[in-house]
Amino acid sequence: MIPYFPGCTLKTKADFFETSALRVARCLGTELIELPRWNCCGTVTSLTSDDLIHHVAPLRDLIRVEDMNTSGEIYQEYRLVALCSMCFHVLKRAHLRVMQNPGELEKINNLMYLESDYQGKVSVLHFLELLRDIGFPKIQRTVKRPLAGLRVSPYYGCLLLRPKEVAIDDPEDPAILSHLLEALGAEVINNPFKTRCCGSYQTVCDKAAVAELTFDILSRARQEGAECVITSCPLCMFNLADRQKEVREKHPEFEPMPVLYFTQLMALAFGLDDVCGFDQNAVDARPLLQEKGLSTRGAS
Amino acid sequence: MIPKIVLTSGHVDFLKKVSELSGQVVTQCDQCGTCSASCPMVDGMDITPAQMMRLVQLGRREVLESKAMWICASCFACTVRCPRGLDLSKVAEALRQIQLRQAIDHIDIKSIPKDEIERLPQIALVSGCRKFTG
Amino acid sequence: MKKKKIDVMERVREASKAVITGVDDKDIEHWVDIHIMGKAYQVPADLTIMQAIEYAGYRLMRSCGCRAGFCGACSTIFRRKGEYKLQGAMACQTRVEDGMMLVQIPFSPAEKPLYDIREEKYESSVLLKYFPDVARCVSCNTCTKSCPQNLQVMDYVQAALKGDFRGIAEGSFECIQCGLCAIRCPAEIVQYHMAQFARRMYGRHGSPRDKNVESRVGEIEKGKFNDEFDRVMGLSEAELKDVYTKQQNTREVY
Amino acid sequence: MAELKLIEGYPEYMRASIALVERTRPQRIGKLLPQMTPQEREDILNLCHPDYAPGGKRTLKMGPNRGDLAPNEVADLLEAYPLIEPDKIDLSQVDYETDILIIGGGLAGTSAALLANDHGIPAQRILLTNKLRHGDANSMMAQGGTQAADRPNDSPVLHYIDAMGGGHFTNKPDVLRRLVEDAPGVIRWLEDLGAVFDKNDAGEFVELTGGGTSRKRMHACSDYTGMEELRVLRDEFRNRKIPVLEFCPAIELLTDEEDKVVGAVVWNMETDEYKIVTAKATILATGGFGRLHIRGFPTTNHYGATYDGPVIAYRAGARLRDTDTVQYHPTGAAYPQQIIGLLLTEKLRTSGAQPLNKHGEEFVFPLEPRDVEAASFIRECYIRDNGITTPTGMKGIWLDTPLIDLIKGKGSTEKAFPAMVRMFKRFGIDMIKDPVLVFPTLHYQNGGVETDPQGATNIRGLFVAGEVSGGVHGKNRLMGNSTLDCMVYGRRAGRHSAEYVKKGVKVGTPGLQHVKNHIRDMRSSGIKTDRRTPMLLPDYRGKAVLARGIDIF
Repeated sequence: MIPYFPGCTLKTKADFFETSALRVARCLGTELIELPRWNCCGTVTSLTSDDLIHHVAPLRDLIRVEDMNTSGEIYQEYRLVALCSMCFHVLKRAHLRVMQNPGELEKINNLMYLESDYQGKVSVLHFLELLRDIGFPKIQRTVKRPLAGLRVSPYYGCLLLRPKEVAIDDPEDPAILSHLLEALGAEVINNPFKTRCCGSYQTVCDKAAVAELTFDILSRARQEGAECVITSCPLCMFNLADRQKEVREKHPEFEPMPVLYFTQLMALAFGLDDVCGFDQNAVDARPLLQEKGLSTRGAS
Repeated sequence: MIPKIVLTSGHVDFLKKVSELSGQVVTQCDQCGTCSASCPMVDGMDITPAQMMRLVQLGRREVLESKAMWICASCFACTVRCPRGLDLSKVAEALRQIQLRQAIDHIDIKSIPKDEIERLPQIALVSGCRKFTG
Repeated sequence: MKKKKIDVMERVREASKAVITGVDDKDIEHWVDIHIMGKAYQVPADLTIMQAIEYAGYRLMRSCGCRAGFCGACSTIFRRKGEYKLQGAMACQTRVEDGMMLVQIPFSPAEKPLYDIREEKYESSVLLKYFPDVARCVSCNTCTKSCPQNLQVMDYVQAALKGDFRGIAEGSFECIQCGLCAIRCPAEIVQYHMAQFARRMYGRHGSPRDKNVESRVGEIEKGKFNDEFDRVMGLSEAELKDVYTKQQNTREVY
Repeated sequence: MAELKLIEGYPEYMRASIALVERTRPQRIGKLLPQMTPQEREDILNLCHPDYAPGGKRTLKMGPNRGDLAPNEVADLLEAYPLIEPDKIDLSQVDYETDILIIGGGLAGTSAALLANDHGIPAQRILLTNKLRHGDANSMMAQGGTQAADRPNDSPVLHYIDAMGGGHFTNKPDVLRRLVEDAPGVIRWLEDLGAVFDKNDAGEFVELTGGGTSRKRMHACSDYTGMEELRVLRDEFRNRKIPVLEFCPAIELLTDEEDKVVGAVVWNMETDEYKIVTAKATILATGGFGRLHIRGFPTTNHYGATYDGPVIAYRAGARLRDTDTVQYHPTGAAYPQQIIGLLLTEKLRTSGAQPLNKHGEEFVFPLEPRDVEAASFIRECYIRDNGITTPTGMKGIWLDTPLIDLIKGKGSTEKAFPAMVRMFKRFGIDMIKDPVLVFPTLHYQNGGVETDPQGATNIRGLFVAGEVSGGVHGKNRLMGNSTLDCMVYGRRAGRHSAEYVKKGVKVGTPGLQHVKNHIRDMRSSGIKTDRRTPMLLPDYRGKAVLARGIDIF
């Protein structure tokens, strides 16, 4: 039983990302249980030297993991798995920061006098790292429906790889998603823009700029031969998929490009048809899957 | 005639403030331009990240009027590639915070059109508010 | 016998005199020193902050409503001597203590978004549509510390981020809308207006309608009980008393 | 109060009595004394109920109800001079010209505004004025629930008979019929507006009985019923942008040459400035009179419950009804000193709590109608001397609240009475473990300005709704019929005043002639006083300060 941190968007607009991930994990023999009374991860990490209040949120979540151990809900399990790239990034950096600055940790613990003190025992993992630990060969053995003939292009975005202290893989040339997708039997297409930022929160005040970035990333993916793009962050998903509407306003010739969470493909490959969530993607991937003979039974 | 650049105590104070807030030794930047080349958002910027560092080195407060720091998406491409090991994302954050801490928000969340805000996922609004409102 | 009855009433009046006509000095043994807005006063030990303020001579108009802990009018903030913590409380429900430094907060300035509950879709994005400030929450828990009802305010604000209407409704049900959380929130969120909206959405959509009420309203509109009413309203008082006594004996107690 | 050693909130000597309560508790669970016979009820009321005890009332010497009995405190307010000199008020300049003026911002006033708006009166043609904030009203503190006969084994007729019996058969039949008939509709209205009631998972209401009710028909929102209902209606009211004037009590009604009520003079308590409000229809929803402390009782009422509505209406010629009765709630807190008089809802007793004397013995059936129950508590304390005396001299009897968890299961007290558990915990008392001390407290104004099924009064243009009205409850109101009355007659007054206005109303020149007539009657009936009403607010300032107060600024 490993505590996992869902994050606000996985409870609302990206709930199919969560349901597919939980079922996939269970299928691989790992039970993820939701962190009790978790609060917002406090995204995005505050970078100024003097700003402590914005690290209270992630640290409170880490304290919840330690609380689970002291209350006996779990035993000697200090890993916290995050699904969303932003949550992973913020939680891990908050831990690293207070480990490097004990003075700041003391101040934050004093502010949160209603909570127990954070002892620094928690290690934050991204779901992909958990899969890597489980082992891609084991994942390959669990596949029931190899994604043969499906040309997919992994897209990492920035917060899983940068800065170095939080990177889950080589920032310049990551491969973790490729290994996973190969294990699922898909044909992995490399996209040089796989680590270029999707524009992140700029989508709130400058849709056009985000649309330009999305246009570059997806056009290059198509140019390399990809049929769909795979990501692990709800904000990248929104900018790459939902913003294709704005891309077509500027580039009418742009053809829709399906964008999926990696756990959706895993669910498809594992035959967990009821949680694939293909009916909830902004750009419908089902025609593509049908064409490849990979469509799921039932709506999702 | 190259305009003479005068460094007054006011300029040095601004340099010191940004250096302290960002925790970066801004004067170490030797203007190699790698950050500007790596930055995905540079097209929309009025000054490049390297120029931003230069203005901070020279203590020019008018860098606060530039758009560049608001267009930065904190993607840390500059951070991982700076040969000097400087973290430009923290310098940009320091500049933004100097503005935000004078209660000058960069966006007004109440004026985002209702249909647009309903489309945005929670993650967009939460991160947007953290970066653009004080 | 008449004298005895009047005497009982006089003894009742005497017993609750202090509560009705303001405290009288002579029957006070224990005093405490407090500061109201920085001005020192000596007041009887066993009063609420509200009664102490009135004893000191202030005639309340703002910051006083139900005097029973329900309306949130008398929100007060105070510090105890030697303590740095800023406490939030309701003046009518908090015993006055020696060394208290207090001030009442008559109003919490906050604009309430306007909506038509019938038009709103029951989904998480509608919460941020009307209350985008909720996205600014930094989970610092200051709101929970300032809530005089000891509610886990931060928990229900976080529930709003998760689009969990039920979590907000249950977490905020006992909120008396006094405004202390909104006044102290560093992210300037107006928690209690958001909670009011979420409760109404939950009340309207969260649980199914009671079928008994639906059918009974229909029956009444069709006049199902008119004859019965005419019969009962036609009875003489004696007959009605008899019906009443019989009906009382068929009562469901627990 | 001497600095006594308190053991979990109670002084030692009271702990001794609690020990007796704990000892008798096992045999008492589930065993109740029989209900009193009508005769026994009659006797105990005459023995020591404050309403029946001599010396508290007198007959009115003037006005439409001349010759009726009324408590001295009420008569003092009715037979008094106005706050303003009629000639000094400039009526030429009208500040607010409206279709409907609603005086009072509780459940009744707010419901009236919503229904008037529903029936075609645009929001900006309605104005609601309130003495304190909008929502500061007795409605906010209602705990027990709202009655509505909606279950299969119940019917509005049973509800009618219960209310008629409880009111000693003096309720106005056609008025009471509308109350019980509209009840389920009100509950559905609240469900539509999104009020969160106590419901089971299937969405059915969790309903309990009340004092004097023969079926389970109390709809509650834990013990915050009134607060939940009012804040939902107020939220809807604010969404419709209906104008409100807070801290602006009406100090005089306005009448025209045809003696129609055509608005009111309201006074801004913060700037001392008066405003002239004209209206085609005026709805009085000013609530009760607890703050008059009739016969020296503490009260459950809010700060502004001072009988202002009937006072200004009486001067305009409105007929009152049942002014001789006052409802005392049997269980007002009696200890500690800080919360004397505050309401402990009857729902405690319908959930199993039993009244006990100092020996821990039951002495009355827990769910008699309120007046009978209150009288038996007074008898136990002051005649049989079985009451417990608090350090400040207050007498009270135990209410064995720990029984609730024993009967209904652990945690049910906390779930059903969060407000009360929180109140006592604030003063160091755990009502789940220990009994609490109670004594009757002034609670409800049974009578008031007489109403008819449309919420109209005997004066054209003046409607009335809620606790201020008279006739719905007769001599004694049952639990759960007050919030119901406020909403049923708030809605009816709102609807019918809208229809009355839409039929076309010619508003004459607003005047205060009726006030001049009142002053003339005062002199002719030989009333010597310098009292000036309405009272607006009670005065709890310390005696020492009042003794040396001078009004120079």
